[in-house]
Amino acid sequence: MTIDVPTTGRSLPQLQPISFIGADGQPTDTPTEGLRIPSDATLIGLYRQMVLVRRFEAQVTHLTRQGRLATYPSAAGQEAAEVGATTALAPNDWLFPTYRDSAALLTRGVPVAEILAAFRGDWHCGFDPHEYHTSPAATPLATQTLHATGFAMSAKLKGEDAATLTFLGDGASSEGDTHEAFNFASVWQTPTVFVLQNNQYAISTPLREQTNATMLADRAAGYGMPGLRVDGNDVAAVFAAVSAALERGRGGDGPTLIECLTYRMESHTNSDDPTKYRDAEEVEHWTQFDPINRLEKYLRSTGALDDDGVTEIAEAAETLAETVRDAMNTEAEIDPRELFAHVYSRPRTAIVEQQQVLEAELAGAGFAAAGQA
Amino acid sequence: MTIDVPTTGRSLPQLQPISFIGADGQPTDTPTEGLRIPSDATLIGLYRQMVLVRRFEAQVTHLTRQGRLATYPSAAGQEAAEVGATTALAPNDWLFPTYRDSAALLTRGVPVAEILAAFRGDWHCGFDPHEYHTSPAATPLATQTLHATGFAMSAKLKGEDAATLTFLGDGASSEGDTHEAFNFASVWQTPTVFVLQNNQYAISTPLREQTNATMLADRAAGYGMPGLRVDGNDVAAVFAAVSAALERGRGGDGPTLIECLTYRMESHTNSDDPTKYRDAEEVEHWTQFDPINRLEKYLRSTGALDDDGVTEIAEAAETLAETVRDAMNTEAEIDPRELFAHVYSRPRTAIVEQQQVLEAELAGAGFAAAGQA
Amino acid sequence: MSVEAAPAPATAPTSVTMTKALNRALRDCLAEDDTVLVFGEDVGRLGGVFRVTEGLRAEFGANRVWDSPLAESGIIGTAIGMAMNGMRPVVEMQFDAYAYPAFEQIVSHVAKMRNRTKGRISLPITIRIPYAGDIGGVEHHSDSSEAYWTSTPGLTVLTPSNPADAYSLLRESIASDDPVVFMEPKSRYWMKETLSLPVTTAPMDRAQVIREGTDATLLAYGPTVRTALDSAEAGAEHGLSIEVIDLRTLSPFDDETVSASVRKTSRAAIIHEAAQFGGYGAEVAARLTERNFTYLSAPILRITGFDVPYPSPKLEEFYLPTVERVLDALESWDWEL
Amino acid sequence: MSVEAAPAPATAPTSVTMTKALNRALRDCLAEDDTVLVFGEDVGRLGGVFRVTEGLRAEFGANRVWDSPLAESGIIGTAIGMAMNGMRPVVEMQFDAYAYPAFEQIVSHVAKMRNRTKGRISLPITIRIPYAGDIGGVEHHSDSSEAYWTSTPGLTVLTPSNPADAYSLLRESIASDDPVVFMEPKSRYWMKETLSLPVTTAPMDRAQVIREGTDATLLAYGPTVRTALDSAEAGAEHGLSIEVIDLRTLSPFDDETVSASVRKTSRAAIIHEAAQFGGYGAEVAARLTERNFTYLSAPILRITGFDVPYPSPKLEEFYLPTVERVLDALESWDWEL
Ligand SMILES: Cc1ncc(C[n+]2csc(CCOP(=O)(O)OP(=O)(O)O)c2C)c(N)n1
Ligand SMILES: Cc1ncc(C[n+]2csc(CCOP(=O)(O)OP(=O)(O)O)c2C)c(N)n1
Ligand SMILES: [Mg+2]
Ligand SMILES: [Mg+2]
Repeated sequence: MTIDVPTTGRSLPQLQPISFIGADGQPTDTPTEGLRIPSDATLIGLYRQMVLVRRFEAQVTHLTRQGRLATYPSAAGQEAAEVGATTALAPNDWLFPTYRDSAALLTRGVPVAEILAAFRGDWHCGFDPHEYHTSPAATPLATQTLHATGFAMSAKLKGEDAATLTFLGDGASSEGDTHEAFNFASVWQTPTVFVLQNNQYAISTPLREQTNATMLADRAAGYGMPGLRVDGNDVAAVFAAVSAALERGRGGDGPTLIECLTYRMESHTNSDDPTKYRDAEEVEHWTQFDPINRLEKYLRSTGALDDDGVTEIAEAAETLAETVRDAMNTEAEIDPRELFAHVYSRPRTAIVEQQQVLEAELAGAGFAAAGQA
Repeated sequence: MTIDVPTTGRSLPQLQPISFIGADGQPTDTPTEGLRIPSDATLIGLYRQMVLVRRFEAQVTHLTRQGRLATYPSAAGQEAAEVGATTALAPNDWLFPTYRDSAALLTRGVPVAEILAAFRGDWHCGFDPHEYHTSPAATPLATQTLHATGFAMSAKLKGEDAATLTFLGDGASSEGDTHEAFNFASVWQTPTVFVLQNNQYAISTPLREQTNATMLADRAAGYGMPGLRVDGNDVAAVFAAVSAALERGRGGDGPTLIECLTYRMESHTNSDDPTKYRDAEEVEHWTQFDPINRLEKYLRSTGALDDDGVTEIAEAAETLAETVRDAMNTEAEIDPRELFAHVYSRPRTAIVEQQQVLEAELAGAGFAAAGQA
Repeated sequence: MSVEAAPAPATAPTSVTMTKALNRALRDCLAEDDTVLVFGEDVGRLGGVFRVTEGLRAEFGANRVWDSPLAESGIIGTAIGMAMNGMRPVVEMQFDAYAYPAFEQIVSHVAKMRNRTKGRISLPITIRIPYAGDIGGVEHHSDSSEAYWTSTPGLTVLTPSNPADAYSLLRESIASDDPVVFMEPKSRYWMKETLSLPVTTAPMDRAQVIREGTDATLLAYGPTVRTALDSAEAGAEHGLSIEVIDLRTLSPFDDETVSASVRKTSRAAIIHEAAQFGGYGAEVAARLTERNFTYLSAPILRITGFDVPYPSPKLEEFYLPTVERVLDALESWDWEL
Repeated sequence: MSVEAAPAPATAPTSVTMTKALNRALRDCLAEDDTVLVFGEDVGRLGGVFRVTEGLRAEFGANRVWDSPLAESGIIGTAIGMAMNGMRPVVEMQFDAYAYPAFEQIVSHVAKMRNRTKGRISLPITIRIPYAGDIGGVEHHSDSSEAYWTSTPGLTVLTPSNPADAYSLLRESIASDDPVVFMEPKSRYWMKETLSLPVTTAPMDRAQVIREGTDATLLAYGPTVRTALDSAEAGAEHGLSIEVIDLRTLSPFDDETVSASVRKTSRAAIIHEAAQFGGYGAEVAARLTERNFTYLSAPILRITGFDVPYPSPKLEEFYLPTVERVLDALESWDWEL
């Protein structure tokens, strides 16, 4: 039978997650598929950003409990995946984040108040996507994987030197859109990197009820796309794998799926009660794999980091926390008429009329107001 | 890292399609994954049914060109997949076919007029699904894969000794529903067999623009589900593989994906013009892999079939063709009031009123009729 | 499968939230009919993000109540297969914008299977959808999607506004041989009522006059029933006698009850959270006008959300139809008091 | 990317089908603006199952016009990403029931991205959807899905009824910075008109009075415009002077043009193929009544398909609104001729 199908890249990822720095802060001897550990300078930067991000998550979670934000999904525990992947992006690349990825937005340079506008309830997306080359964080699961694929396709068609990176969760991997994105990206050979943060839970649903596969990275083979399983708590491994994948993409070799094994240390959002579905021991168990501790140990062992460095970074984190508090204690000015301002690029008469209804209400001109007077 | 995921069944299917009887009618030496060639008695039955099916498809296509049917998608060339898979079903199993699978319906025992009712435009589904343990043929692509999965799940929950089989195409494999069905079936370990008829085209779109994978069966690994690639024009291989997969399912070992490599010899439907997207040589090329010729050669070589047998079966096929002609030359009685009869199980006042509107129109009681009188 | 006789013990009247009433309805259905299955995202261990399925997995086991993989089309599609095999699946779409991935399965199959098969296959599926806003939800968590379902022939669409109806209508949905889209108003989930369960309220195809009046009729459903009642109360202070109808069932529409009221009062308005253009209120206004034109002394008004996407929490109060907006609308009528 | 100056050469008047007009519009847009991309199922080599994209791949190459994998959510989702990057994708949903798998992408993203980002990201996507029946199509090939799109804020919904509008409106859609659901009436695809292309008809937010009259107004769009005109003709034989309006744009609704007509005639009916309950006609009837109540001498009527799933070919003629059904409806008005 002569059927014309590609026969390249047909293999399953290695079982052992790629890792440079073990949970004990020591170099591992895991095979790393030709990837190289980032320089100490890069690692210091990643360390610093992870510390900032962790402080950020803690501060926002705290403010949310105090009622300053409507809701907040923290990525505490997932700093290596968030920071490692996002830092690998070039400025021209585009990021397609989800609701879980405020840490990535922070890493991308989006100002705190603009990141949190959505969770405080000011506006759906608080920042200018064009300014940060970053899409609004998607809430409908997996939908953004297709946006990232389409964006990358157009970059390829236009000959732009840009790749796209999208985050998705283990839960989102079950959605049809994820499949369609993997397939479109691979058929079109778009420069797209799918960073699947496998944090073991989709709200309360554990991984083993989400998939029967050995690993989610095994999906890649079915699309003729390279797939990697990475220790998602080793920022060195995440950064190296994502950098290489972005490079591959920009070089015209198509998409990559990178599964980052990690763990959601906090509840799903502040309104979740994780005691219903997982026990404290499991969470405790994962503290030993902490991404920041291990990198600190490692960098101290190479001499790249010392007490002063750690202190300086911790102080920067406190400054950031203060910025967060300030930002959340300053109310945003929101004009109710903006309800109508951005729906269409051209004015619609019927919407102008509705705006007038609201303006009359606000002016207290109505029957109700008259009655109350 | 201790993460609780299954580690079974992690391999990619063998590259060479499983096949017992080669295109030349000789036994092959392809590895067959522990499957065994069906008995001559079974093969004769399969041969007979393939001949009937081919005559059926030819007759219906002919009648469609004459305008007796609104549209018709023929599975000519795919008889081995249609017949091999369907024959493997036990009476208690359920079949979930698509628009392309009239041959399967015929094999399942659905009367000709009831199969063709949908294409003649009499009613959406012409047969009683419960009577034939066969779902209405699905037109929205891939949706039926989920129905087959859910049905199998309930059979499992009820402790029924039944499996489900669903057909899908290479095109349909790109839909999100296919992914969700593979995943649900494997997580729930339902007795479901997915028979993917890879006939190289989705209307005009060739396989290489549908997937970048080496083969569609490679998808299975990503779900922790066994996947097989079968010579879809070798009915012995299809029957053996599907029988084993159904057995596996009924035994509690979950779903299987079976990719049948085959070719759509006819146009997509009668309104399609395949010269726009494939050349005559390609079609010609595939005639050498014909499923019926090779089996006839093989059975003659084993002595199981002779001229008399072939003639008898050819005559049965002519009788079937006559049945088809008779059925399509008899107009079905359709009462326009049935428009309203089956939408809900309980009457709705507003629909009763609408029925009265139609009845008045039919009685010629309206203004228009008055005007014409 | 047999139906087990496990009659639900009646409870003494207690204060019951809507979530609790829904939970009890599911429990009683699971106990009485072993073809009832409950599955969806996080409905098992967690008991659902709104706790509507709390405790059910523990009581009935993971073969009756379980967490599915995260895929809404998968949930509805597999429910279809189960229903074809004689089961009565009750599935949850976690928030109503998250029913959209299942749109094709709902519209092309759930709604059409019975008609397609000449009544040979019914699909007794209940699709529970928490909907509407006023809970400070972030984007996609406050949609009112009822118009998509009500404009699809083949679906029955219910929405309770109070705990008693929540219990009774959910039980009726699950017992129904036809598929039901059961829309639960999120902002009323924590509403309490003193009730003894089980309770049977009016049947599911009937609207209910919940306040009598003579000057005008306010029509509402789900989250806006409270708004309508408050508006009637406020209207009374202006000397207006306002009738309030809780529609309860959006499809079919109870023409009889509503038309009778409108003929009596000669004025009506429909209140809903969804945007106005093409919203459910359009059908209500159009059919009431068709059927009662000569009785009307004013057009049927629609007091609704604006024709914009549902806003973020800080702007909700300006978007949602308020008592004020209702009163302003009443004022627009040319009263001859 | 730059806009190439490749002005479309005007042709001498010839007989043009709607498919040809659409094809030419796509061609001219592709030639003039290299950010325009055309992709979808079978739109490349085959030129689409209705031949609307015929020849485009050959002329512009597979980097501008190509066949995508078979997945509608994938098509819309990737079009969103391309539009975010400055492109103007024109995608085809092969039949309208096959837009449903893309429902979430259309409703939750295409419609909302601009508002979500305070206008910073516009999505100039044109979603072409062949729709409606009367072509003897098997199940799912004859749906009229316009109500789903018109009840979604953020979308613009157009539907031409003739070749000239097909050309002009499609060009406007592609040029529009807002996403457009462009609904092509299948049964009119082969309708011919003598035209010289390019042609510019009325702008896309205007309805058009296509026959003047004084006794009543018939509103129609897409496939039912022909029915409305034929009914007006038949009405004339009964001594009725009937005005006919082709709505062209379903969202936004051209209140000005239509209300003016209704105020003049005092009676109106809307004709569409979709089921009545919750159909687009409900919005039309509701808003015309709100705005013109005192001018109406009869309720706005809806002459539509029945509230059942679209039937198979042999029953189409009983389901679809016919001239007869329109005339019966006219008769129901209490004429004082
Ligand atoms: C289409 C859709 N369905 C359901 C939801 C509700 N929901 C929000 S987060 C979530 C779990 C997601 O899990 P995962 O993808 O693993 O990401 P994580 O939250 O763990 O980062 C669910 C079900 C949603 N946002 N979108
Ligand atoms: C959801 C959906 N999208 C589009 C179509 C239109 N359509 C009908 S058949 C077909 C091609 C299907 O190809 P494949 O799955 O390979 O099956 P085959 O026709 O080759 O048997 C398409 C696009 C459809 N029926 N359903
Ligand atoms: Mg997760
Ligand atoms: Mg095919």
